[in-house]
Amino acid sequence: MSRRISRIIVFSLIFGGIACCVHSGAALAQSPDAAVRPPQNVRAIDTRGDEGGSITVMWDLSPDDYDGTAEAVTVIGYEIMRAESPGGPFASVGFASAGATRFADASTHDGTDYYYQVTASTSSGGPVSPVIGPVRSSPQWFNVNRANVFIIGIILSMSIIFYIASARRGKKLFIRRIAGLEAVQEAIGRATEMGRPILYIPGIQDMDDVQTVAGVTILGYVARTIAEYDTKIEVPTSRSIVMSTARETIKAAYIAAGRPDAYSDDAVHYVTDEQFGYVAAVDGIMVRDKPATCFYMGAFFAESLIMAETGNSIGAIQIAGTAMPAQLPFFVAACDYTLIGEELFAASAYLSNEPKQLGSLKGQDVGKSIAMLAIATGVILFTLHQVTRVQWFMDAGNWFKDLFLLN
Amino acid sequence: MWMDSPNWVTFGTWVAALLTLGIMSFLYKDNKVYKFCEAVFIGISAGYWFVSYFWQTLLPRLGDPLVAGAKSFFSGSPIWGSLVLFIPLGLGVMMLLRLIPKTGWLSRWPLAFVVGYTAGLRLITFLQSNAMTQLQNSVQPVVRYDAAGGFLAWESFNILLVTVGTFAGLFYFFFSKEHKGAFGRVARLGTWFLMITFGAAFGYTVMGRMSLLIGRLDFLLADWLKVIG
Amino acid sequence: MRRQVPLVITFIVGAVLIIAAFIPHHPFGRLGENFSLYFDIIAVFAFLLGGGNLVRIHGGKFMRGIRSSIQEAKKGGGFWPLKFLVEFPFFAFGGLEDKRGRDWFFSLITLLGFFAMLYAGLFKVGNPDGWQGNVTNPEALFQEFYQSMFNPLQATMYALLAFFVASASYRAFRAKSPEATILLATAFVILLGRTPAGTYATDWLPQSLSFFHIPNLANWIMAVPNLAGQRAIMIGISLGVIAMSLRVILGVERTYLGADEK
Amino acid sequence: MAEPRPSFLTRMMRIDRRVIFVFIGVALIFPLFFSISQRIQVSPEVAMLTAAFEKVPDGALVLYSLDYDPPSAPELQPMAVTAFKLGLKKKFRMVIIGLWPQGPQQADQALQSALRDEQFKDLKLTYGLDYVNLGFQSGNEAVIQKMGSDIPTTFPRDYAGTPVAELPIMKGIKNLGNFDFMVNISAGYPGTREWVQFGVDRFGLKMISGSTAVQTTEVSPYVGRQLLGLMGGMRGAAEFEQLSGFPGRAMKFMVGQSVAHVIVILFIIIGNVAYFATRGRKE
Repeated sequence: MSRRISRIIVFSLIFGGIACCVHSGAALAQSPDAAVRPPQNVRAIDTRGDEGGSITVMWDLSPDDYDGTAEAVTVIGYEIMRAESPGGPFASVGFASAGATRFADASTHDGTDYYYQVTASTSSGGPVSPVIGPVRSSPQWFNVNRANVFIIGIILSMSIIFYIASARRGKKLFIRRIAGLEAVQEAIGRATEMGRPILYIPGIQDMDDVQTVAGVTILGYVARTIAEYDTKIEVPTSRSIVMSTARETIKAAYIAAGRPDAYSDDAVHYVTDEQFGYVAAVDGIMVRDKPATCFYMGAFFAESLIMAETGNSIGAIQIAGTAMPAQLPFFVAACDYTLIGEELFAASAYLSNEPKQLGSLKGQDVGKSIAMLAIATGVILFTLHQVTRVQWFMDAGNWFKDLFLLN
Repeated sequence: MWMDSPNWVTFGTWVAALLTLGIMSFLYKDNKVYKFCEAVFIGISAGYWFVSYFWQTLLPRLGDPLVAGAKSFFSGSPIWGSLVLFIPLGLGVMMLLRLIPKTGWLSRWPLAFVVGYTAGLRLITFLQSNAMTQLQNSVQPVVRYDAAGGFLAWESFNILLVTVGTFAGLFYFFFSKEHKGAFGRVARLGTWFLMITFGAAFGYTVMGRMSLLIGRLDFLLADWLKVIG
Repeated sequence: MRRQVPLVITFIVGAVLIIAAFIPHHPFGRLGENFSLYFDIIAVFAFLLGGGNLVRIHGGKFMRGIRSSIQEAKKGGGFWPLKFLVEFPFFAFGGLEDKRGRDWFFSLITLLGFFAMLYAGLFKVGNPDGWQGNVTNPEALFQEFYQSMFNPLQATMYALLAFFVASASYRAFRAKSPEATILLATAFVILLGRTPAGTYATDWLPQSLSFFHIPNLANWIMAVPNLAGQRAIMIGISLGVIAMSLRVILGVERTYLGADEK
Repeated sequence: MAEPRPSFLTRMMRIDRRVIFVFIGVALIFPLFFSISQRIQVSPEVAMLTAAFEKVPDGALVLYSLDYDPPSAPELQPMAVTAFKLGLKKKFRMVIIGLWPQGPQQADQALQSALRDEQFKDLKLTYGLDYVNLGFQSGNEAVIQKMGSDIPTTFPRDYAGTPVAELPIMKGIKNLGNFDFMVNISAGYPGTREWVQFGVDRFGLKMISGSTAVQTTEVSPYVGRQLLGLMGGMRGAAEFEQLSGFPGRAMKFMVGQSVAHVIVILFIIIGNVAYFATRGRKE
């Protein structure tokens, strides 16, 4: 819908522009190369959905636009000229290559009147379009280009918030068992029996990666069990903020388990920010301390397999979880249990066993249902068009598909 | 400069080669040489990153603007833009208050900021680039005809397979439904698709990993031992 | 109070950032950028904690180690510094055994490396442009360290993957269950498809069966079933992230904030 | 305990992994001593990529973002070298940046080795006019976002410290919209995914990507609308070298890689044969 409005705006601007600029047709005569024609139908509008300071200039290609084959003199690009009065002086504000039909002049001052013309550049100068204007740039309070993101975001968020709220009110929810998380208890128990430590790796990214946040929250629940079992946990981190957060988390877990005295900051230590330096150290810890259980929860890159293979060689039980699609195969291959993508983010809610947290899992399911429904709708519309050749299905399908378009 | 002398270059190559071999010795078993390389690695890499943060983030992003702001203030025409930098400066200092037991609780403020920032930012980026883009790419007809109107059975089948596979995979991720009966069978199909994805990624990766080692071997043989051209 | 303020901060920062994504107007338009800068700055301060932790751990190990080694050397009388020097490998490296407390020399190495790098980098030692020089100038000592030590260590550690990927595939790819068989079969076809062997092995197939030419089959797997799995994973992740973020912003998930010390 | 000596197959079931290590090592070292070439079948993504390159007009303004560090260089450096060779051949005006600290350095090395090619022996390349290396900026995807609005403030100085205002090539470059084409060579985060999310999706960059083999599956869904082509790993690099007519290092390394592949395949077969042969006995 917003698209249509913008079209109307564009058209009115075009006609306005042409109407106010007919007098400058003389500019055409300046053309040094009679064979080349200027860009057509030049128009300029305030760039939509921006913070101001930008005007978008648009045009239709010169009929002599370079098409990649022609040998003759062709337009190799468009020079965008700007002035603060219709009579000039015009100065270049940018260059767009052949085939381009728009240029965002991001050097405007809001509220100033600007006039534009576009030169079709050839190797030797080029013809100039009529002057258009005035145009002003201004900032907007809502980015209409992203209205669809806003709406879809609201729908998905609301479905999650709804179930958090309804679970908080005491509605019982069923959550299936997740094998990797059921195994956490057993894995900690095993380490306790063997009298060996537990190694917990919260990924190698900083706290600005949401997977690290997931990893640290899972650590909170794992540490609670560890505190109850009175087992030793070791958390080497590759980022300082993660170190601080992990300490807070584990400390809280020990307090919650009623054993604040058993907590020591030494459980969490910083190694190095360097990915492979960190891995070198973790491998060292593994072969020397021989942990009975290794957890890998967070964002991982290539080091995933180095750690998982070393962990495997010392016979540790390994539970991994990551949302890095490229690393999942290695964890699946080398670990006993792997939380795949979404399961990583669900894990802390699952382990917490708090109704409102579990409610958000139900909300996620509803989100998936909506996603599937959306795919199905679009697929059906387009398929109907293919089968029946009724144009309406195509239009409806395209409209629907554009809902997910990022501008 | 002295560092450009051939001897120094050779020395650097030898150091690099010995460290390379030291790390590789871990493949046989843990040993003192590996431990030595590990210690070197941890030390210099931690130092390296701190130096990088210092020169490339702290000074240009915080130090310089603050100094410029202070200069403008004392020169009589203050520019207030840099004032906002007192927020991260304050949060950064709060972070350090952990070192003092009494004020340690204040360090949760920057942590709260960091986590809030991550949650807000990632919610939007993942919504856009994972959810919306994938949905958009998934919307396509499962029946295809060519320009002349002939039915494209193979293309149609492939698109149908992608659509079915995506659905089945999503079924697997359902948390609030027991994987039983018909639902369970679809979810199982979903795991098969996931397994294909993992198998494919794994198989595809082997090549890249080999090339890394080739790079190291190339260094040892060509740059260090000079036995190959 | 102590617990409420952080929750409020998280809520405000997260919520404002989400809303700001749709407001181009100043000051919201660049909020994401600015916050990311704040994060970077906080991270540098936090590094003082991390680096401090590193120095404390290894410094402590070193001090304890050298003290106990000297005590050991003093045992049984005699001129202990000489004994210390002679048995240095045993005291400092633990000899052939791996005894705790006998590996303090490695901690010393870590500390030396750390401070050498700080010294070379923070003071721009050997930088041809002096104080004004770029820290990444390849002529400076800092970059020399990087080139001759950091770089090979990093690259070799990474290269170990070539071996691990082989051992993992040997162990993991066994047809133990339907799922494992699918994993194995896919990996096998893709692996074959990446080698000339795969091309030759199926070249004899007639054109009508060109789909079963291994490279074609591999491309098909990548383009079709793999894509389906990837999409399911990516859509799932996005919902997981949205839910996780909301739980954090709304304060439903708060383990990371630690507990009250009453 | 007088256990019977385990059969050959049982022993094969649990080979010491170090045996596999030895095989892999030998397989990779051996071919380096010879120069053998092999036939490569070109994948559609690389064909698309080369075609996309060809379609860019000569003299176009092209952004090169090299987002990797030395460990990924064996795979990615040959790609960068070939991409620069094509850029030289087509007389692109090249703007180089890096989202990884070591990216710009890799770029310099790659450009130097591209210039050593016979074809460009007589080429005079002027820094600041034909190409510029703007260096590294910290901030990951935020750098891309900033470049979307204003490049000169994102990169006020080039790699060597010269203010960008003094560089003729930077005249008229305001933001990402000014580039006709973009080459991204990436080893992970930040890299192709971020460029797609923040550059292509928001500013309409026309982009191709060279990725490590691992990253390839992750970014391959973008091929089509968001990526004009993709080359993955050393094989992708070799295909690119072959298609663009600049045979180089990647094609040589491919041999060792292929042999190692065959070894991995053989071990998988051995493992399965042993598994099936011994399974009945154990139960």
